[in-house]
Amino acid sequence: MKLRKPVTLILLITFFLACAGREPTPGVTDTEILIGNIQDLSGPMKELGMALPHGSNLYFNYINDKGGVHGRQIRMTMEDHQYNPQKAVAAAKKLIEQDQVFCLYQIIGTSPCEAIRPMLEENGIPLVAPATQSGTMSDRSKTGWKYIFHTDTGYDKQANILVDYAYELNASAKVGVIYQDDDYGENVLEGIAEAEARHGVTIQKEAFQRGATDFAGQVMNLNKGGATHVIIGGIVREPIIVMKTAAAMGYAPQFLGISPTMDHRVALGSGEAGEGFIAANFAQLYNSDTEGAELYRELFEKSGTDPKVMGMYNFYGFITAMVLVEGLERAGKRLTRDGLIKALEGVKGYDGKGVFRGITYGPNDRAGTEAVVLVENRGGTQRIISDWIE
Amino acid sequence: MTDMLGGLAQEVVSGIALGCIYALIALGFTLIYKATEVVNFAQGELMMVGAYVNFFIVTALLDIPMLDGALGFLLAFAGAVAFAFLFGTFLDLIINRPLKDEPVFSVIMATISMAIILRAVMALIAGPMTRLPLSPFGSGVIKVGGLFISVHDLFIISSAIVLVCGFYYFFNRTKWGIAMKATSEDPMAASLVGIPVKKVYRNVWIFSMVVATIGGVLLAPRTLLDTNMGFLGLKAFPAAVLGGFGSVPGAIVGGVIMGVIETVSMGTLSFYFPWVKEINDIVVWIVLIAVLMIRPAGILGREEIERV
Amino acid sequence: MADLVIENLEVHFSGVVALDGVSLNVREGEVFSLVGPNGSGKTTLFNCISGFVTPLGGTIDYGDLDLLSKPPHSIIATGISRTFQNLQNIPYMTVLDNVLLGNHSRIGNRETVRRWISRRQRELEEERALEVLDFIGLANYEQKYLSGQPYCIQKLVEITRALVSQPKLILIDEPAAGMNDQETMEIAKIIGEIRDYLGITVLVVEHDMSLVMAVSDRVCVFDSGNVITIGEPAEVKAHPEVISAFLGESVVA
Amino acid sequence: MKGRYDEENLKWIAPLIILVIVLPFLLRGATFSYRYYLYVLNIAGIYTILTVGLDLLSGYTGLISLGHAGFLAIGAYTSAVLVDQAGVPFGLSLIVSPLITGLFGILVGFPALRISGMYLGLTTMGFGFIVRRLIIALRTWTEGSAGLEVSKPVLFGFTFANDWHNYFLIYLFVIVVVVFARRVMKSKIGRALMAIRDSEHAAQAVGINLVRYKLFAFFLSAVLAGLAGVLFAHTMRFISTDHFDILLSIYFLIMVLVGGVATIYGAVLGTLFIVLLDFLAIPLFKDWLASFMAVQVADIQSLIFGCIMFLFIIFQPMGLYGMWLKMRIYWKLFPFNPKIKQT
Repeated sequence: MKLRKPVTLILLITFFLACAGREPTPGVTDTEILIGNIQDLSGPMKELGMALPHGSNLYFNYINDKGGVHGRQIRMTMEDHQYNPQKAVAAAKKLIEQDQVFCLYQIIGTSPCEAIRPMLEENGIPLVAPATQSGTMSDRSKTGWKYIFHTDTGYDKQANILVDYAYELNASAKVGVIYQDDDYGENVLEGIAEAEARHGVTIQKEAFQRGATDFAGQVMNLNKGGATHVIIGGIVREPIIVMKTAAAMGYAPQFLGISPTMDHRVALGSGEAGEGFIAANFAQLYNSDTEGAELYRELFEKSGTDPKVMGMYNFYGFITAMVLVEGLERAGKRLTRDGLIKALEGVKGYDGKGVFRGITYGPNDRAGTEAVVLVENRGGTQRIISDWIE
Repeated sequence: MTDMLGGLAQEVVSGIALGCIYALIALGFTLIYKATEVVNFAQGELMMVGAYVNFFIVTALLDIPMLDGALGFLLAFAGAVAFAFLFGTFLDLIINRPLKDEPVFSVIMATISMAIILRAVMALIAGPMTRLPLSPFGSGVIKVGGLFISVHDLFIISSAIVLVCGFYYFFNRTKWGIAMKATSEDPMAASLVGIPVKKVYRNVWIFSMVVATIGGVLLAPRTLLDTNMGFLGLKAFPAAVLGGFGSVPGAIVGGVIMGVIETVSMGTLSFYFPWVKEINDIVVWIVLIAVLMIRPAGILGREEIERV
Repeated sequence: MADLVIENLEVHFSGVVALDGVSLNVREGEVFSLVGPNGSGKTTLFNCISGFVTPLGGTIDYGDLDLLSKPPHSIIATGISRTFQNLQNIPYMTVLDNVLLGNHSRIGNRETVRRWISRRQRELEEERALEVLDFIGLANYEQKYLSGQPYCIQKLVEITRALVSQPKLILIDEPAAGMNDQETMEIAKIIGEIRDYLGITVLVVEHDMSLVMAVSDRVCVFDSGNVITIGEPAEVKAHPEVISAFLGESVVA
Repeated sequence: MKGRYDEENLKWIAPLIILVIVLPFLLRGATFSYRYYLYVLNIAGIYTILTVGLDLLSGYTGLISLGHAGFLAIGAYTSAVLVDQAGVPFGLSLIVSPLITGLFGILVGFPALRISGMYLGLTTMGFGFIVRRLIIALRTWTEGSAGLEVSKPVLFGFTFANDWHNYFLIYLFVIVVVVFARRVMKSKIGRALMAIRDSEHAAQAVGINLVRYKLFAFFLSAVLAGLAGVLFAHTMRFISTDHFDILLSIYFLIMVLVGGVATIYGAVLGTLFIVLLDFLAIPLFKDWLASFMAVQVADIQSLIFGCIMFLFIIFQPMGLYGMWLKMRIYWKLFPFNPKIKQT
């Protein structure tokens, strides 16, 4: 109660300052908040480029129908970067300069996000929930770290947890990893190296190129190396082909996957070969009985979209939208970019209607959640088989 | 030691299967290059189009009770090939005809833009989702003396061999094939001796589209179907060059060499020599450059000698 | 004493004998013609002189210089330039640029840089080229792109390009091929002028006997890589072996 | 000597340079999002430096390169490592890094002495992949595929802090490179390179040393690509292997062709055309399209790009510069003889 006076005073001062010709916050009007999203809409990851924003829009529309955030409707405008960092920067400039968005949201891919770091700092514009699980997103030694609010558990942490889990399953396990030879894989390897040091073992590592369609050599090697547990750092196609190739060679280790392999189409596409595949995920499943997932399914059905779109990636777009909306709610009626940053820093243990373990930010903390659950494929469907693991 | 040899043998088998995929695409490159000296950068995309057309027909036929099995697949395949005929004609009409007097370079650029267009159009029609086509040959695996090979791969290998032999026979024994060869040597002289050069060009585009469709249909279950599948064309390109651009047997020789090198260097080589891991995705390129330094026109290619 | 002396030149192409111990010498200041049927080795001899073909045996000396020890691009520095049987022009350059190309060996690095800086230097260079173009009679063509020009113009441009480097010996390969009588006579006139006004030795390969007879000081007759006879035009015309071999009655008196 | 076309074109250079200088001010006056346009122009400028070099190699000399993104990457990474890790000043790196890239150019040039045409295109494409692999392997300096943050350019104590500053830095080099390249290509060297392209025999007969000139073409082309790379690294301020994709090399060749092969202005026009089309026109057009079409606009975006390219090549195979030349002749003769004169 004691605080009320200074707060009113500050509010009054800011009000007068605002009247004295202060520019309004870009992208914010009395009725609308404009946010910018850059997706890969026609490049190698365009599959995600459609699913993620669709999911986000489900939630934004839901909020808008309820009257919006502090009376403002959320509108999302999109650009395409084709997984090219340079196009990402151009698109970000366009969003900031031309479209005058309030904040950036959900930009996909590690290198595109890394490439726009200098811009974030220059413009003081926050980027909420970049759609990459790379641990480097919350690295505080990098330019513009202050403006990036990462929601997901890093690939490095996931890899670390998966190695632990493998040893938990079988103390004499021999772990191997097959990873994508790019920034994603690099981050996975960081986690692996950490786990190696902790367990005092060497883990067999096999790389493949982004876009590869044949993994015979790598799978052969894992077989020869006698790996009993194989961690797959791929997206959708890679785990399917890896598991099928292994099955064709009569090699049957326990496959474990980093969260991007968590799509239900991996379960569908790999068929028998993918039976028993366990993947990590940083959130509850879209078909779980949490409040958030129920809301998602309800909204999805109402939207009348092709049911094939429903799935983990679509749901991922949905849940990160919840985080952004939470931040906007907290930032209050008078919305500024700094205000959003402050508000997000105040988020502690936000569980997104039971979907997350708890998203926590602080003045020096941008990591979001750090826990995963494990999901298993059985008979073409996925179910959660563990509690939250940190 | 036996372990290593066993592994190597398995990798060679897998490599041959992979190489035959490259060979199927390389064959498409070769056919067009042979007659028109154009490198068709859209070859991978043609394959993608063929695979999608086949997939669409299969999906449509799934609803008809009689046609949801092998018969349906055959029908869909026939449909895709029929489409390939039309589409090949169409490509010849819009790429080859208007540019027939322009430098080859322009035609190559036209094929690059055609690749962009085909990818975009297919994405508009099919959407961005990866499709999961099922192999018409099931997921069976044959085991011969410790070596595994899937039935599907066997079909890929045999169709590559059949196609290459067929085209080899065609170019060397049949009237039309020889006419095509003559056209590639000297279109002017060919038209003077009564070879309908325009028709030859059109047929070449049709053939290459048909080969691409066959390749695409066989490939889709193995690599899954999305509109970026065409980038595999960029990997088959070195295979075609290694064998000798414009040489039909060269396509399969180059393809298989590429496939085996790739698999073995990713496999056994990386396993026993860890430093190979650092370079295993460029081993094929190093081999290719080395071969070209010794034989500038590829293994089975002919060097052209210019008269002064 | 810059005579071109060729001795015992022998060239084989994968078993086929192209030149079989050819010896001849070209004296300074004369027009020397090589005649003979297709495939008799005339162009091969040219290619040996200009370094494109390395012979199996024999020597080619120009003055004191051993030409065989030189790579093709150094030949021009010895004062020998050439034209080609099949046109070897740069179609997407103007006539003037094609001619300036012939100047290549005469411009050192320092002069190249000087020409980048000074417009006057460039103009001087162009004026010289224009003079030669004028000499050949192509002054009106300097700005035209070579592609699409008639064959005879292209042939003349090639000769101009060979001349502009101010050679002492010029090798002209079939200048009159594919030309009508009037154009052939034009070329004959030009060849004569090259010798008379520029003082350049000319070695020419030609099928057209009217041209050969009109301009040559001496004629050498080739057949299947062998020299049948060398002599003045009238002598050669009367040589029985030559007549029986291939000249026959087609000789235009 | 009146009427020599290169002297005639001099008339255009001064107004063009003035336009280049004035343009950012005009943009700032005209639109509040000028920095976005400047950024796109900066990319176009950097690419122009490279495509001019590519034109020297592939257009003039006829040695097709599908690996120029590799040279761009070498220039960029060399400079980033030199400046940020070895403490070399940016000004020095502007000279040293392109030269180092030039040495790589000579290295790649050696196969070109034997290999030609598409075979060479493929060899250079292989080079592009090898460079990518090299960057990842040297992760001690390059941070592998994670990408590298690069410092801002500092020249004579002045820091080029934003797109506005960078614009002038980049376009200074663009002007120098274009003027220099035009001069070189109109001299003995340019003629020699074109002679090599069209007839190696004629080239040798007039005294051109094929080995030296082919390697020189590769060297010069790589130096320009390296220069572009240095500017790229320090003005984009983040480089990763994703920037230097194989597709980028193909795009560079497209730029050269669209502009018109073997004309320096063509390379400039082609690059501007493609970059502006790709980065500016289509995104803006897409917004307009999206306002009344509820479709997946991204695919339409690349569809439009592909179609424009395709139609352009079909209807204007001589390239933009050829089109410009035709137009100029047309306007010159306009009142008297509207029929285009054949040259």
